Amino acid sequence: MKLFSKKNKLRLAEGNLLVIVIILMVILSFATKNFFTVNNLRNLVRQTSVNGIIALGMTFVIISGGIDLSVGSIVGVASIVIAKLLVGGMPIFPAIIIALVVCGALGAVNGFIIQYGKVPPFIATLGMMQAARGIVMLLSNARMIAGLPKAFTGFAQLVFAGFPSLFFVWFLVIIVTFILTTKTIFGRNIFAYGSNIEAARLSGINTAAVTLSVYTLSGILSGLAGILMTSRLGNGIPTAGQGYEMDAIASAVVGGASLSGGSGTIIGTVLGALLISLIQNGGNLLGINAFILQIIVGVLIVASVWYDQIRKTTKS
Amino acid sequence: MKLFSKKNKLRLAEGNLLVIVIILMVILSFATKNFFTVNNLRNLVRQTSVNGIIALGMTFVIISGGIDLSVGSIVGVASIVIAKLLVGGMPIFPAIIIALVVCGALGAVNGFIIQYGKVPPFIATLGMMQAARGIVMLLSNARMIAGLPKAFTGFAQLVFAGFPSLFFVWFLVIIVTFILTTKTIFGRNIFAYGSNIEAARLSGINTAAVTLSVYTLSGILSGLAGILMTSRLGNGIPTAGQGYEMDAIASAVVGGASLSGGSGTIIGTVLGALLISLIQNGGNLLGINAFILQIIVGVLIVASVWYDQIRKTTKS
Amino acid sequence: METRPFLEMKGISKQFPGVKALNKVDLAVYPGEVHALVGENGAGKSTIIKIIMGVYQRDEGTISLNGEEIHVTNVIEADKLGLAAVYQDLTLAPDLSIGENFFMGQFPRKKNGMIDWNHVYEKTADTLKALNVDVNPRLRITELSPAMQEMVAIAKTVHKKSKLVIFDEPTALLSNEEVDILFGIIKKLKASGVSVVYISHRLEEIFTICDNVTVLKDGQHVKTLPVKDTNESQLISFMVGRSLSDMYNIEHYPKGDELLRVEDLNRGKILKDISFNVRRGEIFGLFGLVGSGRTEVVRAIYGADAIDSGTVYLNGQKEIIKHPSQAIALGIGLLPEDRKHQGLALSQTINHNINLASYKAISKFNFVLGKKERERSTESVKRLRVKTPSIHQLVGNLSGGNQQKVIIAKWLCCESKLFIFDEPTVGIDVGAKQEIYKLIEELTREGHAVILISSYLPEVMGLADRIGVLHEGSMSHIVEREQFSEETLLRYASGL
Amino acid sequence: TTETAGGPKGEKPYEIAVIIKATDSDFWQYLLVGALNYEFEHPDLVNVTTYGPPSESDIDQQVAILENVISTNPDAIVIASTSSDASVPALEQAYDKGIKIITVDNKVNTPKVNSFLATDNTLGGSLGAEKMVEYLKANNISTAGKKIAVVSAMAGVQVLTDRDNGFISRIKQLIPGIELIPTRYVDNDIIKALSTTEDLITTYGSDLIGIFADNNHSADGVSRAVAEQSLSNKIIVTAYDSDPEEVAAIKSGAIKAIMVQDPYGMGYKGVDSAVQAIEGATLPEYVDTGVVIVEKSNVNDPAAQGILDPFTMKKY
Ligand SMILES: Nc1ncnc2c1ncn2[C@@H]1O[C@H](COP(=O)(O)OP(=O)(O)OP(=O)(O)O)[C@@H](O)[C@H]1O
Ligand SMILES: Nc1ncnc2c1ncn2[C@@H]1O[C@H](COP(=O)(O)OP(=O)(O)OP(=O)(O)O)[C@@H](O)[C@H]1O
Ligand SMILES: [Mg+2]
Ligand SMILES: [Mg+2]
Repeated sequence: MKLFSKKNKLRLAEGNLLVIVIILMVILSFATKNFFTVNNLRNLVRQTSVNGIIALGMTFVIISGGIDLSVGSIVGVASIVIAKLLVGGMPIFPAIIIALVVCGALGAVNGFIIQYGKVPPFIATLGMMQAARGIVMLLSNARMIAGLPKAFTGFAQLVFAGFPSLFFVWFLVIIVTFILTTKTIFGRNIFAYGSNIEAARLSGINTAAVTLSVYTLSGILSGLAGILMTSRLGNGIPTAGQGYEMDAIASAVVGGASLSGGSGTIIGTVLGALLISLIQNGGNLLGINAFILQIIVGVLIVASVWYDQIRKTTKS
Repeated sequence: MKLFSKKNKLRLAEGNLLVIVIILMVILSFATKNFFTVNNLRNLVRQTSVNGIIALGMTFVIISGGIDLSVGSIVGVASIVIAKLLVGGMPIFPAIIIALVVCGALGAVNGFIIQYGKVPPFIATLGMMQAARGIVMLLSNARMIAGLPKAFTGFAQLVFAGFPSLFFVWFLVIIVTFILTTKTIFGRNIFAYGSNIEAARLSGINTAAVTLSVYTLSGILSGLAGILMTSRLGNGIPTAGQGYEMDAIASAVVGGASLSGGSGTIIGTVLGALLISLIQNGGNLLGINAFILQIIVGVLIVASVWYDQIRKTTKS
Repeated sequence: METRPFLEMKGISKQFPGVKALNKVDLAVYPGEVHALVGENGAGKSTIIKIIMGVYQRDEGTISLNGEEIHVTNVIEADKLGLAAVYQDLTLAPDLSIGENFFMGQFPRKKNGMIDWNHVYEKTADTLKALNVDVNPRLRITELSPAMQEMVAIAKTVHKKSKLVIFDEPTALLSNEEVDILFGIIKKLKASGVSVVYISHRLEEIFTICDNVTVLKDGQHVKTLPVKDTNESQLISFMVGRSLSDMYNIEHYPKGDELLRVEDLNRGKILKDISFNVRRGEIFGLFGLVGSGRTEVVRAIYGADAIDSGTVYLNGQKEIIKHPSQAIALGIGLLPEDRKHQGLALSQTINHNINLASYKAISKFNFVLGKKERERSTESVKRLRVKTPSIHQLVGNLSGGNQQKVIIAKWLCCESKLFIFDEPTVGIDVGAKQEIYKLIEELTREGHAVILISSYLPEVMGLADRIGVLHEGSMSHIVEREQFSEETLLRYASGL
Repeated sequence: TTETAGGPKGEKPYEIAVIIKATDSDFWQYLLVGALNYEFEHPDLVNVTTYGPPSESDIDQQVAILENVISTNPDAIVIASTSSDASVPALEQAYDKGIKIITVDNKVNTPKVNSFLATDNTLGGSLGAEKMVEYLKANNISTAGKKIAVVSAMAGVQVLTDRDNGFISRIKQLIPGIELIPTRYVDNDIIKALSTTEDLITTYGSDLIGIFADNNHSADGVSRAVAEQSLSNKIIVTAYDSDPEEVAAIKSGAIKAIMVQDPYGMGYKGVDSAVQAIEGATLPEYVDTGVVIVEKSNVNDPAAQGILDPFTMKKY
């Protein structure tokens, strides 16, 4: 099967990360008595899912050669919008839809500015990050919104078949995005676009549609993360999501996505998000000083990418 | 004078921004009674200088095609290191030197990781951002350091010939960086490197030296900004500089630097930094609601880049 | 000719991961000699150059200059030894001015240590003028046409007064006029005793300016012999390992109905009232000097650029094409002139690139049928004989000729009826060239139409049924095959 | 020489600027409610304008705002200064210009202040410790060999440090053998507070008997983790501040006691003091606005409502 060698190589790249994640897990299982317990693994999954979902949206943006700094603020928008709607008495399902539509629209605005204003993604989404946070504060008066219905806040607490509900949502998003990236024309087009936008255009790909859709998707997934977070915290939180853009970007890049576009995988991003949570969770379990832990997080992010680079060059 | 057409075009690009800045100043002069006062202009300059200096270091990094997310944390390092040294009784001058050397060394570490680890600048400096902040917190025990000598804290309050002392430092940095970028081989090598690293290498430019030096320079200038800020705020502040990377990047990009490398100017960055301060300053003078102001900042950053793009395309 | 070579390489080998790029290669270049280096794509020509210049380090073998063994580890050392090269991939910094590119890495300084800009621009202007290149040295590289960029790269290298100058496929992007300028330069170098290494896939150039020729095949030295003792077909058989019949000898099939008609196409000052038609089974050539607007014509038809006015008919039906996707739906395929920047997603696989423009046909509800996708790629790779270990290889890792084939495969998959080839054989070896010509022949046999743009006169003349000649954006003449002659075409192209 | 201000000095309504530490939290919004209520009640007497940086770590931004506000020549400034030293030069300048200065919440190191209204944060922290001990006893939780944790919203913020230190030193006095787990910091992010607390519970299990959270966001995360695992009576939580989620937690028992300051009072009395100062009254140097302890027993008292949620008192 010589024809498939390239595919195997791709799997190897994610394999590197998987190896790192597994090694870390094994170390933690021996170093702490509580790491490898159902309860902690459940926590780990729950702690990862919010960033995990945002990072998947970010992966699309990064594959397309862009970046989205506004995801954190959009998490805040979702939190306040859904809380306002629910407190205002709207049923849960339409409220979720409206919140997702609002977040998707903000993402679409990013895409619009990038596509038609030719504003670099970094700047367009930096502006949105500021503006959306301002809107959140204005909407909420910078105050928490309490009084959400139990039916809504209860969701995040549910456990099905031993897995927390948040995990199922994340898992669903993983499946959907995996299919999108690997099995659909849309996914193929994003890779082509990120690799060479001019070649994509000349091959008949509607590049404006790609730009708009990746940022919209990122907005919607950030919105979804914000809704889940709101369910989990039981309140609409105006500061929700601050700084999340960095974790999401780090997850995707540690997972093998390249900021110059054209590469990145869903599984890689999932592993990247897991790695980052794992360091935090492990650090807490080991009782490491918070500041030293912060240093370790920084060093490990760099180290894992460095290691991956070494593997890449010695392999090829 | 056909020979000079290119030069004039460059000046035009900065001219756009200058026009925006001037229009905004005129509007503010009419809209508020206090904008055009010696005192306020003095404040404006003082408020811009810290970000202004960091943004100049960032400009070198961006011209080289990189990005430096660690500048904010390095500001924090400078603040804590100099405060510790001064409180420990060291004379001012050597303390400044040591703080700058430490910050330059952190920048050099960024450069080293990027050059030899082939780690993308975004990730390398994101790691440094985390790690350096952790170091700051560890060094300071997350506490402000008070008791700095008056001779040191007094500096930022000084006014020479009507201008605040911070302005002179900033101005000096502007002059030096302007000369570096336009008149020296070092500066032009950075442009070549950022525009086409392979071409630079084949032309005999020592690319490793360029990588190391731009990040070191960025570290040193962030350190300088941190020292000035410490003098101004009268304390060593562990949280100093949080989020400054975004302002610095925005200043450079609004000023015409391209994140893909190879372009950017000192004057542009200075104007970019001024624009951002101006919006903030004007908003305060007008007594605009903080959240609305935040929205305006976001919108104006995007708008100014968009406008510049329109001018560019209609010009050529 | 002196007896001692200026540069002598013995037993040079170089291994890249998975590829033995060079295997015990010998090369000797004498002072005042123009030495040609030929071989198929991937034969190792550029690798030799980079080893001489210290970009790569050899695994084994010796290199000596004037009999003295040298170990060059970087470009600066090579420069000091008097070695200079124009590399195959343009190695200019696009955001910088011509002058800066000229002096990159070795700026002249004033007494105070600052760059002497006046010197930079005056010296650059002088050099350019001396080489007959008419351009303002303060322009940025991005503002120049590819041909002008190549001339700048050449001028940049030549003005250094080196003892050995290497040209790696300098003429790929040039038209006749500039080629003449280049040959003038080379002759001057030769006259002043400089050694020249000259690499090209256009074999007749070898016979125009070179003294000796070395043939490489699969990283191995095949033969070195004086140019006067050999001929094109012999060289080809050394390179390819078999002899090729007459390159341009393709079958011309009977023409069918009119497929495309263009009327009064206008776009600013670039296109003026362009009208022509193309019939099924026809090869319509577009010829003109660099910048005459050939590329613009086909991009306008293809919907890649907006036009001011003009009408396009396909099968007699009036069509308004505003986006490439519409052109594709109508059965038009474009192989752009700049394959790296416009034709291929280099960081993606062959499989992805081949199917890029035609996913609709192999999908259900927008889901790609992976098996069909792979089948199609595998089939195309076989049909076009793309040299690759796997359809999952990244296109960026292929040699130029094979990259070109991938783009052609892309349009074959679209079941295009009109194929537009803009400079299809740039940088491609003779073997691959002939394969592409055969392919064009095959397309016309199946009743497809082809528009062929080439700066390379023998190619258009050899293949086209008719040639539309462009001069400064207007198509002054359309010449029938019977009337083809170099002289007429060049005259029309110059607007005479 | 004291300049005479350009504004309508001494004419009603008085221009009063209120500067808070951060716009992103309920606490500071409460202060604004107090100040704006005063304006609403005395429309002919005062004209209140409010300002604040986005986050409490933006010290220099607050100084910039202060400088800009001084440029507008108000009659008085009411400021909650983030740093005790950073604002000194500007405040002294304003004072010399004849602008009345009322500081609230945080003491500023200069005598040129008309009055200072605040709570003692160290004291508040120690009250948190006392309450914790009280509830440990009430729930029959043995303290021998057990552990107590502090979850802090942010490293490097002075008032939080004061609260934590107040808590830590008092709890060590009250339970001599107690082991304090190294303080955890959560970036003022509720979800991080939640994850961190989950990890603390996983690590220390039944050894963990108490958690002190030093602001509302950290408290929200801590109480949610404790409630999710039904450990309300095994882990005693005391905390600072009030927001709807904290109040709900008090009612459910997930938090036993909260130390509530009187931000509303600081705002209302702050403006009132400013008016008195403008009109020439001599004010006390220090006014303690006090800490109210709210527990299940008094959470429903009508008197507590205004303190718990000053927005219920909002009049404008
Ligand atoms: N940096 C590299 N890493 C791996 N393989 C390489 C590298 N550079 C060249 N090769 C391989 O070495 C072989 C020789 O390449 P080279 O570029 O010297 O060919 P060439 O004769 O110049 O071909 P062309 O006519 O297409 O320019 C090819 O198989 C190529 O794929
Ligand atoms: N990127 C560009 N910037 C500015 N002008 C351009 C650019 N590309 C083409 N032009 C101009 O447009 C006109 C037509 O160019 P076009 O590329 O169509 O010519 P061509 O005949 O295809 O020549 P070439 O051999 O360069 O492909 C010329 O005047 C050329 O200078
Ligand atoms: Mg080559
Ligand atoms: Mg062309």
